[in-house]
Amino acid sequence: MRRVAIIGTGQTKHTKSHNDLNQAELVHQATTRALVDAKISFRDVDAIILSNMELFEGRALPEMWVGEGAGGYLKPVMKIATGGTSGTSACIAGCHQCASGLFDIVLVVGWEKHSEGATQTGMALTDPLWDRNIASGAVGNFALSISQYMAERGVTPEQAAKVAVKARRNAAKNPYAHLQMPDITVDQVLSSRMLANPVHLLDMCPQSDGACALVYAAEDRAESLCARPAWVRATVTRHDQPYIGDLDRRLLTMRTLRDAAREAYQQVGITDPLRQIDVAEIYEPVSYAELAWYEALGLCAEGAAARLIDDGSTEMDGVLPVNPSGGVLSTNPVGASGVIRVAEAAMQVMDRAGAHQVENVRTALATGYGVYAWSDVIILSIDK
Amino acid sequence: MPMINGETNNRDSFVSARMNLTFNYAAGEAASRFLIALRDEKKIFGTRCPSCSRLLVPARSFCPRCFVETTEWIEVGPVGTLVAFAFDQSLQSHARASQEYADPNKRLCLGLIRFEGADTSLVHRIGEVNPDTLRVGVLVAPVFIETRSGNILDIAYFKPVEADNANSI
Amino acid sequence: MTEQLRISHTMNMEWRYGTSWYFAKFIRALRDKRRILGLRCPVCRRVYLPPRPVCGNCYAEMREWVEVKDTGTVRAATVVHVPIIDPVTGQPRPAPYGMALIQLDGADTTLNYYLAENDPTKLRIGMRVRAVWREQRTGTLSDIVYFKEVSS
Amino acid sequence: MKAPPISILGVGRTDYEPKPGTTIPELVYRAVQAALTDAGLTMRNIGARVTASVDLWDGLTASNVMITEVVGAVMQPESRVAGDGLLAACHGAMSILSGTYQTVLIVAHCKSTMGDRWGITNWTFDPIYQQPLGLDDYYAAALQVSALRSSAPLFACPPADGAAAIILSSIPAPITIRGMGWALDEHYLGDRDLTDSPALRQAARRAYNLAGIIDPKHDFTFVELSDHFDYQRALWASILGLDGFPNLNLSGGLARGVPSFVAGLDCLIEIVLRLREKTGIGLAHGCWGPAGQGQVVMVVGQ
Repeated sequence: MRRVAIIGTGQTKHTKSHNDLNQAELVHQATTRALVDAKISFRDVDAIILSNMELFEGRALPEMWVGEGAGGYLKPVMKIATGGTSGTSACIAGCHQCASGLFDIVLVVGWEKHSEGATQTGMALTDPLWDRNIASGAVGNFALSISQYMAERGVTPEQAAKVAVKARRNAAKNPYAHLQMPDITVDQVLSSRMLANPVHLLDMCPQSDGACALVYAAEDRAESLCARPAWVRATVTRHDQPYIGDLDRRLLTMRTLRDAAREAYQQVGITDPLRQIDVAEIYEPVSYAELAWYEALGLCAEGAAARLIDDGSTEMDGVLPVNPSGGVLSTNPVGASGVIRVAEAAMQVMDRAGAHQVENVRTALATGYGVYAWSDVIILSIDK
Repeated sequence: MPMINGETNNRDSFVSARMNLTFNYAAGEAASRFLIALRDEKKIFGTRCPSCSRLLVPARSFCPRCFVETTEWIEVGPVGTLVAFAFDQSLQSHARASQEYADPNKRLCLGLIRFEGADTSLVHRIGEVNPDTLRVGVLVAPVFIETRSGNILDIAYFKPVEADNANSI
Repeated sequence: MTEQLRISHTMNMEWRYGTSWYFAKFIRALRDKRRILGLRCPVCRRVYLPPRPVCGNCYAEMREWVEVKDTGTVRAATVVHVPIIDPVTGQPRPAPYGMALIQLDGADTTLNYYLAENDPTKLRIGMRVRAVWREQRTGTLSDIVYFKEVSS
Repeated sequence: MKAPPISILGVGRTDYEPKPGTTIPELVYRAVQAALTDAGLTMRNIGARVTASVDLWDGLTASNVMITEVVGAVMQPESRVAGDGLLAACHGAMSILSGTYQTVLIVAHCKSTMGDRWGITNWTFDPIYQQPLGLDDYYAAALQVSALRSSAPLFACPPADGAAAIILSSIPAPITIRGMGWALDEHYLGDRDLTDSPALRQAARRAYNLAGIIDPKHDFTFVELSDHFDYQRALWASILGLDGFPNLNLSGGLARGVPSFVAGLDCLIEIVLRLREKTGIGLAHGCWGPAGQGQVVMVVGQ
């Protein structure tokens, strides 16, 4: 396999509503910033992968219009769509296309403009034979899984709230993050509106407008273009059965994430992820998920996740900072969210994360989550 | 009649579901400025690409070929040349299903209009035309609606004009 | 700053979703006989609700129908407090309402469905529930109003 | 290609016709089974899947969710291209070339009769300048016909429902992929030269370069083009350097009724089946979007 590295990233400001930019312009802004960061021209780009949850904006083949924003004119453009994992799937697809030997430089761009869709429009177009009769939205589905997780693990709302606090405080140092709350407290999370027991408003991710782009370069080009590229060391995907009731305790066990992480660690030679990984950008749509996924990612023993948040292990100055960017809990333009995870992980490896940079990052983990417990795991490293 | 398991049961063979959803798309600053000029001044603008020098109509914030931001705003038209057109030919089109064009005598015609100085064409509706006689190359001019809202349909359609009258529009 | 415009479009379209042999049979049993049918995997023997042609775990075709009871055990429960737009009616569903993952007796999967109870302090994992049916059934899951606790 | 060639181990498809009573998983399952049988493989031999479908046509958000089980993707890798199935085949081939997977299943599905066939395509056009006018793929084609100064009536291929699958692998087999290319044209119809297709020219240039095609009329044995509208066959053929080429669309083309997004993959299946009968080089073509805004070309040989 030809080695591939990320050599540049770019994001728009993520916000509740981008009135100033249409979808193509939003993508144009993120793309331009990524190209500047990578110190290349759009003419250098050999292929483009796009990611977007098109029904959130009611579009059919949105790449037709928005592809121009990524500099797609007469270029190979492909749109990857796998639900919530679209962004990480697009990053994996871009990496594979670059490693294939056919393209030297591949651009990946994800975007979403939730402000353009009716509330829950994407969710509305669920399976009419089954899911459409059971309207509880993403929050209700998460709450159900969480009720099982709490019952089995004894995790408290306070511990979940600490995850929400960590995310928003970290986001305050990330200029592109949507929810920046430097002074947020556990009490504030616990006293925010109850959406579905035990999930409070501040336990959940927001809906954002935003775009994120990153640039891959194949081995030789990466080394000549970038002094400290983020090499892709593992890309693993696991999908699962289609209905929420198919597997009990999905959020708890998350067998897809468990299996994908195990395989990715094996590829890279990681045996003690908590110490061998220097920073993680994980796709946590709800505070409780981050705790459950510490276990699935093998960062702690089964049932010991709460201790990691209690003792600050995953804080910015902890042994493994998780989501220095603020994560999905702070920024969630869905089609871009997975790309943001990979881009932020790359920024950490490249030492370009600015105020939310973790010191001495050699290895970074990024994950994608979507649908009913689908997972992508990507590992980046300073080492080729 | 669809068959399931050997039984004819039209009712059970499929489930119909309708979606009624409204979306609100940001026009972006360049398109907003273009549409506001239509609304407030009945003027049509293009933007010029500083790299390839093409004048893009309708106005765009960036050139899709050169990937650079456009800089110069230039008014075009209002009279342009019809370079291609299409009538709803076969009752197949989406527009035929819409209320406005449900009347078979009222056929939606769409056309590409090239303004002098522009390097691209504007696609818009063409009105007050006869399918049997309309020809490519005729001059067309915009017909604005009274209550304009900042929408591409603030121009109801373009209609053919005589070359002699074109200058006076 | 220029005035920033938004352009609105309304999507009003209809789709016809086929039911194939398996969903058609499920629909008829539900509507005409108030029976809930699942499919059993010949390899792992799990009984699936909703029915589908292939067990994804074993990649095996399923053809054996199994009747599942309208009673079951709550495996997860919540009370939803946000009035989510019901995709069937297009109207907000009055909140709060109870939801549960219910393992129907005879099924190996759980059913994500509404509960009669909407007081979070009265919901327990492991509680026994029974379906409350509508008189006029149409052959969708909505033929069940909700599940209600039964004393064991 | 420099890398080891990608071979096509098997192909399979459903019949294509309106199937109002059939679910998408059922259609996809049939196509996948046919491809596995054709290749003499089981699902255990498949390392990854690339599916192709588009949400709005399926009337479903993230519509590949419902086919996870029938494509064998439970606890397995799957990616999904929102576009034509031939594009998914290109991506599948690249994921093999990358060294990540050995054998990849490609599946495309569409039920073109499920919804408002043309109304859906109105939602492809940018919502600011073009969508409000009532444009759809039918009008875009009609404008292209007008730009071509053609007097022939516009004929759209009949809608159909179905699925198609192929299996790609680095395991050697007689029929291999020799080249591929795809490209996107500009979006605003008024920006484009509708009498030409620079995107198809670009896609073909890449595929021809990789495959070493110098004289298309001489080099190709069979060619299958996606003619979603009757006029497109001659236009695409001319751009591909195949004016008057005899073995063009021997299948009858899309006029026989092939589902959208399955079309390009079906062209590839047609080529593979013919190359099994007669050795040579074939070209499969797919296009999607207004007036063929997206174009994909694959060259395969026996």
